Amino acid sequence: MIRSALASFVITAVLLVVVVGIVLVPIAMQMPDPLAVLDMFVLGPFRNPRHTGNIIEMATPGMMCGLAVAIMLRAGMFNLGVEGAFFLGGLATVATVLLVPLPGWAMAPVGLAVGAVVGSSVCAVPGLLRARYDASELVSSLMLNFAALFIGLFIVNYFLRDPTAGAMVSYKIPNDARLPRLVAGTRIHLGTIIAVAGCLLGTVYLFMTRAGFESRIVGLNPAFAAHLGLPIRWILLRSQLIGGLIAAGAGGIEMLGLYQRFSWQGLPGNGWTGVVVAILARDNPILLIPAALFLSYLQVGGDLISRNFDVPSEAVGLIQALVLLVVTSSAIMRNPRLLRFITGRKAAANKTSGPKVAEGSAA
Amino acid sequence: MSDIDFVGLLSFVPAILRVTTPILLAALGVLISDRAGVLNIGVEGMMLSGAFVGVVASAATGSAAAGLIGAIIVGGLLGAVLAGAVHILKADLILSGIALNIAAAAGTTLLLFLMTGDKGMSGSLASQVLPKVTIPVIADIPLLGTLLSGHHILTYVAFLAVPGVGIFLTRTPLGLRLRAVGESPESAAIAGINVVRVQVMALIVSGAFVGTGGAFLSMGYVSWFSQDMSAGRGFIALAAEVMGHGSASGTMFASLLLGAAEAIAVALQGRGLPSELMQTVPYIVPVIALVVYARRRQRLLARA
Amino acid sequence: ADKPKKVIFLVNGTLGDKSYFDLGAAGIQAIKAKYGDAVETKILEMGNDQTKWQPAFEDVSEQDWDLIFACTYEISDIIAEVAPNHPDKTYAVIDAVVPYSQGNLGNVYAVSFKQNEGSYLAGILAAGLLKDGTIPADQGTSIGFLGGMDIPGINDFLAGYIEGAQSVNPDIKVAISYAGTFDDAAKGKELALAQYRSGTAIGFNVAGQTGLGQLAAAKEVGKWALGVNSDQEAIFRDTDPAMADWVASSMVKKVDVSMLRAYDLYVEGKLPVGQVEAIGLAEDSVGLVETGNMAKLASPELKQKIAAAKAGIIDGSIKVTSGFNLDTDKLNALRDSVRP
Amino acid sequence: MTNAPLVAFAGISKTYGNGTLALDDVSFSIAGGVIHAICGENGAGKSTLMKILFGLEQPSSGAVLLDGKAVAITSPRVAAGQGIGMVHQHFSLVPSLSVTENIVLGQEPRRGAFIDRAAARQRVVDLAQRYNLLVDPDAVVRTLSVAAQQKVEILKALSRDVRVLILDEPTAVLTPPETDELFERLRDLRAAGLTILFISHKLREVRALASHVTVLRAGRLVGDAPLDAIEDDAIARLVMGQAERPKLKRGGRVSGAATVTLADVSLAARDAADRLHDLDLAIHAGEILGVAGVDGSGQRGLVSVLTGRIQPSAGAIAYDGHSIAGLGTAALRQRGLAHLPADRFHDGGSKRMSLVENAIAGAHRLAAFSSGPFLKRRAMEARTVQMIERYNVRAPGPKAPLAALSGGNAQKLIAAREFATEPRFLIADQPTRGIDVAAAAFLHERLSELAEKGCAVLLITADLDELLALSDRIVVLYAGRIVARMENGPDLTPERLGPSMLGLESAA
Ligand SMILES: Nc1ncnc2c1ncn2[C@@H]1O[C@H](COP(=O)(O)OP(=O)(O)OP(=O)(O)O)[C@@H](O)[C@H]1O
Ligand SMILES: Nc1ncnc2c1ncn2[C@@H]1O[C@H](COP(=O)(O)OP(=O)(O)OP(=O)(O)O)[C@@H](O)[C@H]1O
Ligand SMILES: [Mg+2]
Ligand SMILES: [Mg+2]
Repeated sequence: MIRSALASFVITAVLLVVVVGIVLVPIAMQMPDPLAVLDMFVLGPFRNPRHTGNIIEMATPGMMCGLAVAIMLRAGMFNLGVEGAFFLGGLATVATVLLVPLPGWAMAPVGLAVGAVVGSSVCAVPGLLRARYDASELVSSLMLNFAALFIGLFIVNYFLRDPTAGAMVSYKIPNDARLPRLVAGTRIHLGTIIAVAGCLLGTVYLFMTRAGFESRIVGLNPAFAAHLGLPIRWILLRSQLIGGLIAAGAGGIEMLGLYQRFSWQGLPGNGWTGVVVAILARDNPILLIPAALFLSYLQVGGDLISRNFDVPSEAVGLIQALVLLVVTSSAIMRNPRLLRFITGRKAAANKTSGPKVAEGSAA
Repeated sequence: MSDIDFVGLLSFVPAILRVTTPILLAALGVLISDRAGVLNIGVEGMMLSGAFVGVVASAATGSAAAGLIGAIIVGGLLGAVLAGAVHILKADLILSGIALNIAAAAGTTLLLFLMTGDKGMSGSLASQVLPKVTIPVIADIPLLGTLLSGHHILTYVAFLAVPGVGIFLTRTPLGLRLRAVGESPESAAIAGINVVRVQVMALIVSGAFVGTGGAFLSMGYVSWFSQDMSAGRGFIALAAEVMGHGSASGTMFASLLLGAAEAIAVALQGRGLPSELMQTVPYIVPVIALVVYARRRQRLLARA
Repeated sequence: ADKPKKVIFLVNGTLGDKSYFDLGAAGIQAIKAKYGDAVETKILEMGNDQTKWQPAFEDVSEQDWDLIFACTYEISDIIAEVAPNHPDKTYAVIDAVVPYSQGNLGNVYAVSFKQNEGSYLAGILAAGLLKDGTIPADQGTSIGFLGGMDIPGINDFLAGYIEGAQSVNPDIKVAISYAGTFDDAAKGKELALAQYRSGTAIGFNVAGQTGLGQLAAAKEVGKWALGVNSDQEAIFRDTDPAMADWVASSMVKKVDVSMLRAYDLYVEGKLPVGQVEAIGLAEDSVGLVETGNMAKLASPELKQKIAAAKAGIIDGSIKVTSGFNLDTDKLNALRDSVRP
Repeated sequence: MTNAPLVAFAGISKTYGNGTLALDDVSFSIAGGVIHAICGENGAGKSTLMKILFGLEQPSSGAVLLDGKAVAITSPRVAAGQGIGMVHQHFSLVPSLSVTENIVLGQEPRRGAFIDRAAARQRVVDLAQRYNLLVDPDAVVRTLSVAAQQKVEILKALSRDVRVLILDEPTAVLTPPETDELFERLRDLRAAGLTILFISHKLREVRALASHVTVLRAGRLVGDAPLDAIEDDAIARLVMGQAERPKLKRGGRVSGAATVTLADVSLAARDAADRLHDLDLAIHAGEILGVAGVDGSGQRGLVSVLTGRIQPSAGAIAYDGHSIAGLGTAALRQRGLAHLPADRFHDGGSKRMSLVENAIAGAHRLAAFSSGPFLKRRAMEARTVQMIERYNVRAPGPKAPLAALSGGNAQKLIAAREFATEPRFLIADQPTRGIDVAAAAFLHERLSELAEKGCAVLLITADLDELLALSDRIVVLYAGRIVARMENGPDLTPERLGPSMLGLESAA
């Protein structure tokens, strides 16, 4: 199963290069040195360790948010609270580090733990409302994202704001609280290791533990789960709690890994990236790692050409949109002959298209 | 404060209707797509594009009607694009919608820049606005006049479209087929219905509604297009449609609720409470409403 | 001739904000217009993902740019981090201050705008128009302020605006709203309408695109508005004169002018790097638009009052509170003192 | 018209995307104006062949000939255009639409731009009357019992102008009188010139209705003969490739203590078909208690309260004398409940999960399959392989998804799971619906075996042959009440059960 998913992943990657080439070539042609543009986009990110580092830094929250989304999607929950949890998790982490007197070594772990718990509420509350009242988690999580944003801004404004900073930002995060950087000359930090480990653990959780097994049963067929007498409400809630903790933890890690202060004034968008990464990886935690890295690679390549040539940043946005389309265009990707070619065996052609719905009672 | 009296409350009505109009138009679009089984996640991008094209087309022709038609057409076109992505490329529906949103944000800005040299707004384009409508006799009746008359033409369109969409879905052959396709495509195909065609059509109509909602922003609310001016209304519309439980009237009530919450939040500004907390009102009210509604439904089910 | 100087403007967001960034872009264009082939310019939008700002700064610093522009306080920390590693480069940050106290920012020039001074004049204008009856009392008795967000950069405008208005009428009431967004013109209009509905006769918008919604509201209800940053009457004069007619004036903030000035100084070798220049009325970097509607609308006495206040600020006899130094409690006290 | 047959299959082969060879060079023809039966065990390829004729699947090779001409039937629309209609056993109704809407879907009567609702309704009423298949035209399909849905399905096919009507196991959920009614109508239709393709596992029905039979086995044509030229035993041998269905007949073995007792149990449900009134019942260890009744007589409600899904609104249920009030499914399963659900894919398993996961789910918290929070995947797989072997499940492998199994094989796997827990109380709800004879016989043996080991078995089935073959005692449900109780014995026949099932006579 992982193998066939990997196959479509490889095809996607190859295709993407082709498509990006098609979009990029006309843009490049307008530049004095078209080859340099293409070269910068494709190979640029690997020429300078700092840029390679950028890919990895950027992929870190992508992996974790993707993991959060995947775990909830696997339980059949379309909870969009990852975005708000990430935001609130980052804020609560910074708030803890700033407001609670802690010894230096304890700052990061305690801050992250508090941040994860507080931030997870953005996923957990919709989860609770769904489990308890059967209220659509999609709507409530979408709404609570914005509520979390404004509550967070209120907290920054009234409790954390550094009046000398000029902008609406918190006091500086103490150096002791920052996550250690791992590779000199880059900003790659401990969070990346946590994220990779998280994806591996996510695989273990979903496919090798009882709890993960149960949540997949609920996600695939709630009627079957009810037949077995599984505690469906608790399982739903649990998966959204776990998702929320991961997403909020990711927000804290992002803050302590890359930021000097809490300075978000809007939702940072990592949660949406998480949705994209998760769909790209087909909710398969292991594949979240390459999926997030790949998206970041495209981003960094795009950033590089817009930094180095006169390519408007909107063109990069258009490329991204096209990439998303191609990535999921299963017409080409799920071609059974291609799949067989890649896996070297007979692969099952699964004919799913459109949004995933649980097979039993539709939502 | 004396504006809690009846007349004061009545003066709220136009504000609520204004705020509701774009949400409702977009939510009706989402409704049609959702009932056909192809939930239109690209609603934010379609709205933005509708707002943009409305301005450009009306500036080019000097006619507000042409602007509106342009907005409707571009919405429908984008619906067709989304349908193509889903049915020809067999791309993921949700991701295609997200892609459309990204592309629309980038594309409108880029085009605006190419046309005006400004990435921010279309102030230099002499675009037209759609009129407000005064209903002759009713306008003079004291309370009813405020309630019913003097609104923007698209406000009337939006609210009149509610029974229209409702009747379309429940009473017309196409509506029936659309619902069948959305709920159970295999069964619809067995009944001889061309599923792909119905879904393509639904996305086109959906886009047209959403585009109209976009036109309201740039040709009703204000008289120009500005970058990202849809400002998340598409997502609010998605929420309204889900809260509406698949019916046109439910969608309308949900949109009104969201619009009212927003209007209340606006009115609560400047009362000395932290503005950030006031801004949470439009997002918390719907969640509470959702829970209240869900509990009531649960209790009804339990009693039965 | 020498090889052209290379100037880049790093936008920590995207263009189109109708505020700092667009004005900065105008500044770059002004530089290009003035120096022609002697200068090579570029504007780079870094987007809203803050984690990308530092990599962009580092890349640009490693390239052969001579002068690197940026603006807003959000970027201060990053400049403070990157600039010391590139002592051969010159940085100019507009509308912000960098932490010079860290001692290694000798290659950074900072400009901070005293927008509170310009807003002080706007406050006088708004309150004055009400007081002398130019705006009849049945239009409303309070003045309005529509901010993008409750943040220091916006509250600096607010502080000056309130003080200026109070200098005319100590009992003046100011309706204050924050939109929570800089993109949503429709929401700006709704907020402005709510203010106008509850007795505001003239409002001041400081909210980017959102703020422009106030102009649409002003036109709809036939009340007055005050623009910000650039001359908002001029923006709409050709395309929507009926709306432009309701823009009493605008408080302009000449980011573009100051960028051109910085470049002038840089070319002459006189750019005062390593320190912050606070510029305001005295440098003619902020101020009120006095042409257009303002010329016709304001009475000679009011114009005189504004001129006097301007002179007072310049000579130091009038001190305007800065919104940057207010903590949340003081700010709330200030806002409460004028609540209608 | 020459003597070209109405429908002819010429060398049809079909390989599915997953490599399954469902049909292998099948050729035969169907004469116009006859009822033609197609038999074969589960997975033989019957449905596949019919789907090809109806345009839902395309043959990998070979051709379909209508009136001697090859026709490419690329979609159900094309089939409909050729006058081919099909009654599907599952999922061709839209649950949230009304009966009328479902029947007119795709060919709605119009008035202006709108559906002419009165005309549509009238069309359904007329149709229902003409074929004596009574349904409420305004009922929402979701709320109907399976049997009622089946009727709608048949009406829907008949409402089209068809000359060839395919019926894929139409009688699996009908009562004998309903089946008889349907057969009457089918004969009428044949008399009116219609050609009918009839798929059934029940030889009695085939014999009663058809004039010609074609037998498929493992995708190949193994028999094709007029019915008056072939004996039942011969057909059965062709179908199964072996001897005929073993006849079990139990009866009268009320042994041990009551395992489950219901005292005055009532259930007030929204759906009338689920309501129960004052049920008094005891199910004893070692017996099979059969529940007869027209579908929708309260069986669903009975299963719900017995499995702890819903609490009864009055009365008490006890397991081994202990009240189970307030206990949910999980607790009851721990007390020895097992349940073979009527809808195998809806409740019985997850199509997208592997056989291993489907087979172990529910038992996965036992020490045999988990240590700490982790699953023992190897042990799970080993046990599944055992189950597959013991229950003779035909499957590509333990890791294949459940969806890859034919209906009968999926049911065997689910039964294997439910029986493996050595239950003390088993509810078998339509255990062999739509399942071929051999598989059904196998499951029957397992059920008896469980009873012999002391399990209390509640057997709910619409198949009266099955009911009479397996039950020790029988109760008849009608409109939520027990209207008859009888000991099973040689003299009990379907005919004797009929009247009380239809509420005509109370023998309680
Ligand atoms: N869509 C499909 N994809 C893959 N294999 C399939 C598909 N449909 C049927 N099969 C396989 O093809 C074979 C024939 O199936 P078919 O449905 O024709 O059997 P059947 O004779 O109708 O059986 P039953 O009596 O259970 O209805 C089976 O092995 C089945 O698993
Ligand atoms: N996509 C698929 N992949 C693999 N196997 C499938 C697939 N679709 C169906 N099957 C299998 O093929 C078998 C036959 O399919 P079919 O749809 O004919 O169901 P059925 O049980 O035969 O119903 P009926 O006989 O009433 O038509 C099913 O039991 C199912 O398990
Ligand atoms: Mg079949
Ligand atoms: Mg079958």
